[in-house]
Amino acid sequence: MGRCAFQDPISENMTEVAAHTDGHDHGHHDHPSWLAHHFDDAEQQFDSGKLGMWLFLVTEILFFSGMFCAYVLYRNRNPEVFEFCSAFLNEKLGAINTGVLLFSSLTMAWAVRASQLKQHKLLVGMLGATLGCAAIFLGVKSVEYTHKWSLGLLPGRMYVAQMENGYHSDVDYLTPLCIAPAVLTVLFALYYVYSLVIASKFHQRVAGPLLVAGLCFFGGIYLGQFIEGGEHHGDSHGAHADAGHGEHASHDEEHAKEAGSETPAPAEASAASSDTGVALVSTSSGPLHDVAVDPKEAAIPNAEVNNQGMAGLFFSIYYCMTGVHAVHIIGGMLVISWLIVKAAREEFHSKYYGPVDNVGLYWHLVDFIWIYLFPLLYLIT
Amino acid sequence: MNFTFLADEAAGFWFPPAASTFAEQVDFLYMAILWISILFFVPIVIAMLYFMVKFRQRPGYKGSPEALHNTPLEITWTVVPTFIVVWIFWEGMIGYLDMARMPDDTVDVAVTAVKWNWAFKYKQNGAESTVLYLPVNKDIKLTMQSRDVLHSFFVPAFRAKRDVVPGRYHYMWFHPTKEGVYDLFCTEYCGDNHSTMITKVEVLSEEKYAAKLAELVKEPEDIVERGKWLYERKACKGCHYAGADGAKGPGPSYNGSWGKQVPLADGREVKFDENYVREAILNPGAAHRKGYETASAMPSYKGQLKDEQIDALIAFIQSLETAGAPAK
Amino acid sequence: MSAVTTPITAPTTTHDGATEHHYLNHSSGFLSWALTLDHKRIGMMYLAGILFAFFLGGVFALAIRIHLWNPNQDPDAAWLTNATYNRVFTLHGAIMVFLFIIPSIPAALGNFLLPIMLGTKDVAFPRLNLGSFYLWITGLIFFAYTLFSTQIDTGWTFYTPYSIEAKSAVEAATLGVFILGFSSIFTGLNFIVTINTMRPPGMSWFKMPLFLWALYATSIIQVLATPVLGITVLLLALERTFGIGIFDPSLNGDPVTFQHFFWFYSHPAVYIMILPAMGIISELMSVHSHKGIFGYRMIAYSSIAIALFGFLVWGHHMFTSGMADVTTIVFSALTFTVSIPSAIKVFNWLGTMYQGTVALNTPMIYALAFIFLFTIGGLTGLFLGALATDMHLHDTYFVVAHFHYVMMGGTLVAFLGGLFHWWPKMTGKMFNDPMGIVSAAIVFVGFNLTFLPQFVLGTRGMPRRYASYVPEFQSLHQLSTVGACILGFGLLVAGLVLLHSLFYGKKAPMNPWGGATLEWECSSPPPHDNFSHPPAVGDPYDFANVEYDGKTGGYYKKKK
Amino acid sequence: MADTHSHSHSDHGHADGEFSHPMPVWMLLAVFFALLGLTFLTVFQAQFDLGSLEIVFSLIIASIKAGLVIAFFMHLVWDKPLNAIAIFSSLIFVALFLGFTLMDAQQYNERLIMDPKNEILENSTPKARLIKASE
Repeated sequence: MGRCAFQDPISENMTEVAAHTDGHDHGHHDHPSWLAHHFDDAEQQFDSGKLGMWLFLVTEILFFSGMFCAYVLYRNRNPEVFEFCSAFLNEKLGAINTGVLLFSSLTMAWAVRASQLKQHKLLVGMLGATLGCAAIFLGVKSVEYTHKWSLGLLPGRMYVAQMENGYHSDVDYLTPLCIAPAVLTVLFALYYVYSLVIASKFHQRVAGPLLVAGLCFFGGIYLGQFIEGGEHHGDSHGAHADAGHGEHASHDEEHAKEAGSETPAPAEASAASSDTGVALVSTSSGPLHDVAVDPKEAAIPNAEVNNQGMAGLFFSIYYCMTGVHAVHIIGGMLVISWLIVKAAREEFHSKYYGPVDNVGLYWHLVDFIWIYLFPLLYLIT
Repeated sequence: MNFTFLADEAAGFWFPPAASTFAEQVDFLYMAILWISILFFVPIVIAMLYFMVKFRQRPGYKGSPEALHNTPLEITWTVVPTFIVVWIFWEGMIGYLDMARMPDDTVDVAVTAVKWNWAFKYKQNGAESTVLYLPVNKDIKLTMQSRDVLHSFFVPAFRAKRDVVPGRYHYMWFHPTKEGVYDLFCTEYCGDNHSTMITKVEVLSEEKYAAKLAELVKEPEDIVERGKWLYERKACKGCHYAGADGAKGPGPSYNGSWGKQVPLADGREVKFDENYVREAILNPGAAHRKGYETASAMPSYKGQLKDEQIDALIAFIQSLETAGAPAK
Repeated sequence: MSAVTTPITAPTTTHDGATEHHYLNHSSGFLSWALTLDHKRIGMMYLAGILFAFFLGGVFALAIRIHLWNPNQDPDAAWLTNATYNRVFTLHGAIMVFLFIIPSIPAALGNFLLPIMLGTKDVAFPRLNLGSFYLWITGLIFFAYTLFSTQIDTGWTFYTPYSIEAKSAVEAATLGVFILGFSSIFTGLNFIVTINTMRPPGMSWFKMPLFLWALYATSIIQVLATPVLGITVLLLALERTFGIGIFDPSLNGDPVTFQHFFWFYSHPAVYIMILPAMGIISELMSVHSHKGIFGYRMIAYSSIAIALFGFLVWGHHMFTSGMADVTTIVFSALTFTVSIPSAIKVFNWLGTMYQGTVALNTPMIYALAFIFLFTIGGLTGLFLGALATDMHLHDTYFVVAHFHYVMMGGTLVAFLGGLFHWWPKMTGKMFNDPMGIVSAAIVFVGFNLTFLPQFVLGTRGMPRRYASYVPEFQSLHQLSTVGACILGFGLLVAGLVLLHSLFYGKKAPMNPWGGATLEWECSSPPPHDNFSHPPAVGDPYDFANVEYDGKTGGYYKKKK
Repeated sequence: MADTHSHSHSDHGHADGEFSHPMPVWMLLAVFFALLGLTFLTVFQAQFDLGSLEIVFSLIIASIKAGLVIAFFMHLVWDKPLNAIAIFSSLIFVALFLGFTLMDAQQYNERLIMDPKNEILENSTPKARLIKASE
């Protein structure tokens, strides 16, 4: 929503400006099309957009601060819960995602430079790279999320305690998650083919990065599964659904929905059992081994920690923080796609690059947040 | 229409009766702030009215358009109020610390707040009641807990208030100074019948208090009587009415259902019998009655009631059918 | 946009203020309003929207008062059931706070006036501005949805854990609040940027009208505090849908933390409501006294001071909630710091009248009523800021009366004063001044009759949010109900006066009151682009050359 | 508060002045590799058990990284001071928010009932913090 802040100068409507200038005397130099009529000059427009963006970032920081507050509060209250639960997060994947986001920040910063210097091709390339990194990030995140879901590591009341035998759901969560990206990728591919057919340079410049980004998502999924280990069985098949499998895919989705609605049931069951049984405190040898995520798990699931009000609360915070962050990534991808269209039209130059700069600021903030999320969630020992 | 402001003899125009040691302190500070406020307010209003008349726009008069500025005056009206509010803060803090600092030798009562009832348990002999009985001229310590949502314990006559937040204990103390019966309100909004979460505090002389506690621990012998006794003490009464008129409370009425098929929210029908009642007490969410879908959830009484007590409650509910109904 | 914007002819502006074409007739058709980027039209649409919300909230308010005519100790004989009563007071609070008071002055009057007072064509981000408006509409739709489903019965504060288990449409309401929050954020963001980057040459910070200072301070709060409300209600919605447990004690979550989250926004939000009102009063006092404002800098600084201190005092809503003793005492101390800048403002307004030429017309009468009522509201805050007395008064009718004196006696009365003050500018029509004064008098009497008894009620221990009460409180409650009906009638009169002016009002001159700020230098109503030539910026409170002109019935600025 | 508008005019003298400052490529790359290095460092230090210092270390590293991103990638060092004020004031308000809330939470920790469903106290010390007690 905040993106509107800088749509303003850009989507400036030529005819409207014309109408105004016809209508009455502005009393000073006429406005180029990229300068909104109520601004005096390019710098004022740029400064306004930029200040608006910084203020928006201020609201973003305060928005996240609520979750950081919850984090500090409950970590401070139950440090052992955070240690226990952090072992379930794959720090390798976290580190890779950190690297990917940092790289995307680099390409974004480079894109700003390219827009200032009118390096239009480079600009499209850099924006495409940023978009691709974002897609990889989401791909890896999908693997992390679905892996946890199948282990019953769900937020709060939905948390399924890691009891004796290690809960493991057979529901394939990943495939339904992949449907939308798969459909989008296919559409992008068709769009790319179309742009080749009509031999439109503009459309090729737009479709190329989009297609790459779509493929990057599945690259991220592959990467995630490769590192997460082969222990959970082949949910990657569905990942490569193409247009021909549309029906099949939607069937899968229904299936997943049913399964999803059933999940609270085991949660309740285990809640009941944890009510009655302190006896479920397990010994160090058992529970985590078959679901082992990470070698550092010396953590012992202890019934006092391993329940909805403790571990469940950690995963609530984990999902809220990373989930809201992921929503920001998706939002960022939308605006970057919009920038790619504008960049392909070669609209930017040294006096009008505010949109790239401002989206850049937003994107760096998303990176900024992750820089804190990574050690706070993944690296607790 | 009755416009008697002083319906309560012990009360003044402003305050409810002053029945604890806090009252003096609070009332003093209140009156002090009131007079300070009047001291500010009256001159402000007089000045305003005077300026309105004196400088009003009228033919033949033209005031000055120049902005005024008077540094000494501005400093005065900044600094003087500052000192005054510092004093108010200080007095308020002293009073608060007095309320927060728990005395050593106290009469202890455990308070449980549950929608929409208060239950009191006396440490002295384990007696339970829904009206709070207190000895006069003793330090009373309350250890409070809520079983569902936020409540707040408020006795205006004691000038004492404390929220009861589920998930933690809350402590408060006060020192009643006057025998009498006072209102006890819940002041934190807690759902449908928030405004009926009222009970009484009875401050008794020491002998009467001891006698009252002794009387409270005696459970009636008769099973039906015991059920009724529990019904009134275990916070059933607030939601489930038992009157013969079949009046509906927030929860299903006890009257007129025994032995009948009752519809559930999920479409099933069950027989209203021993098993159903037991289940409904221990696991209230399992079989929700039709028509009460939007009622606030009843907390489970698992661990709250002994088996025989549940039997007594069942006997009481059954008796409503056979032996006419007691008043609600 | 251009597809729907059809300029009729080039507006011709003459210097005596007679305009033939202005923003209202610049273009026509539904879409020319629905898709407009003109801050004036957006402001007018906001005005219509919030007045509708105010009407809705007002109906609920009357329902509350009528219900409380009787003690209702027999629930069967009561007019409303307890559950219905709870829904009514919740909706009254939520609608008034989120849909009316918070957007009232900034979004409606602020939107209309800010660019004109700055001498610019528009706010910095007109599209975002329109977006804010539609977010507000979306929020309204969510609230309308709750009205037509199971309503909400949590109180406008959504305190957990009751809000988690409540069986009413809390999700829709929280999402509505979330969306309204973003509407508010974007308005604030827009204003900050506009004031920072678009002031005309010559208008330094200290040449800015005080209304703009107030809006600037308000916007800072909107940008800094509202996101925390966003995350709070979002977490609450997640709490209800997924049971995440952060605020749920049955999952070891912490309800008091919810209160911290909530009041970190909602206390500063009190200043979102009152600061712009103070800005309006500063304008009204000086314009209608025809005299420069007393202590301009102190008023400007105190606006910013209030905005910043406002962030440090949220804990005073939680003195009895089991907060730690140290925190409680610190919050109490900080609370008193806010009282000083507010007191300074009252004294400065009085100082402005001194030796001026006080025109006793409708806006001024409202402004004077504001000073009376706001002073009571502010002073009763001292009772609640002091810990010992707050222990007794917390969550009683004393609090209800206190914040109605501030929110309604303060913000609403100032809003009405501002509305009457700028009505000729906004619509180009003069209203019936004597009738306006009558409306102000009725509102004043009705208001005091409604809420003064509530102070006594609260002191005597009547808890708030009670659908029934012990009979000894009845006479005071009935006084209050009578007052509420008078108040409602007064507001009705005010509305009719304004409505009447739309159809039968005289044409408004450019500067009917003799103001010196820039909005009085464009015609009434202003042309589409506000100023055909950039206006000359002078001292906004220099009334020395503002002269009355009998021919137009308005004032003009004498050229030196 | 900086008077940005008149500042910008007086600074550049002419309204259509050049205001873009492209960052050199070497600087972009240097910042990126520094960030990458710090990421490795933070993962590396997580291997060791540093006790309570661990959180301090990882937060210091994270803050250095965040600082690099803000200063260079977001080119705040070349930006108008007002923008810097905005972003730092937001951090102050976050600190305020967290500070007060946690100050409060710290104090009532020992009053918590970790198993709220339990039968109420026979009067007395809460069984707060089950875990700590069982240690």
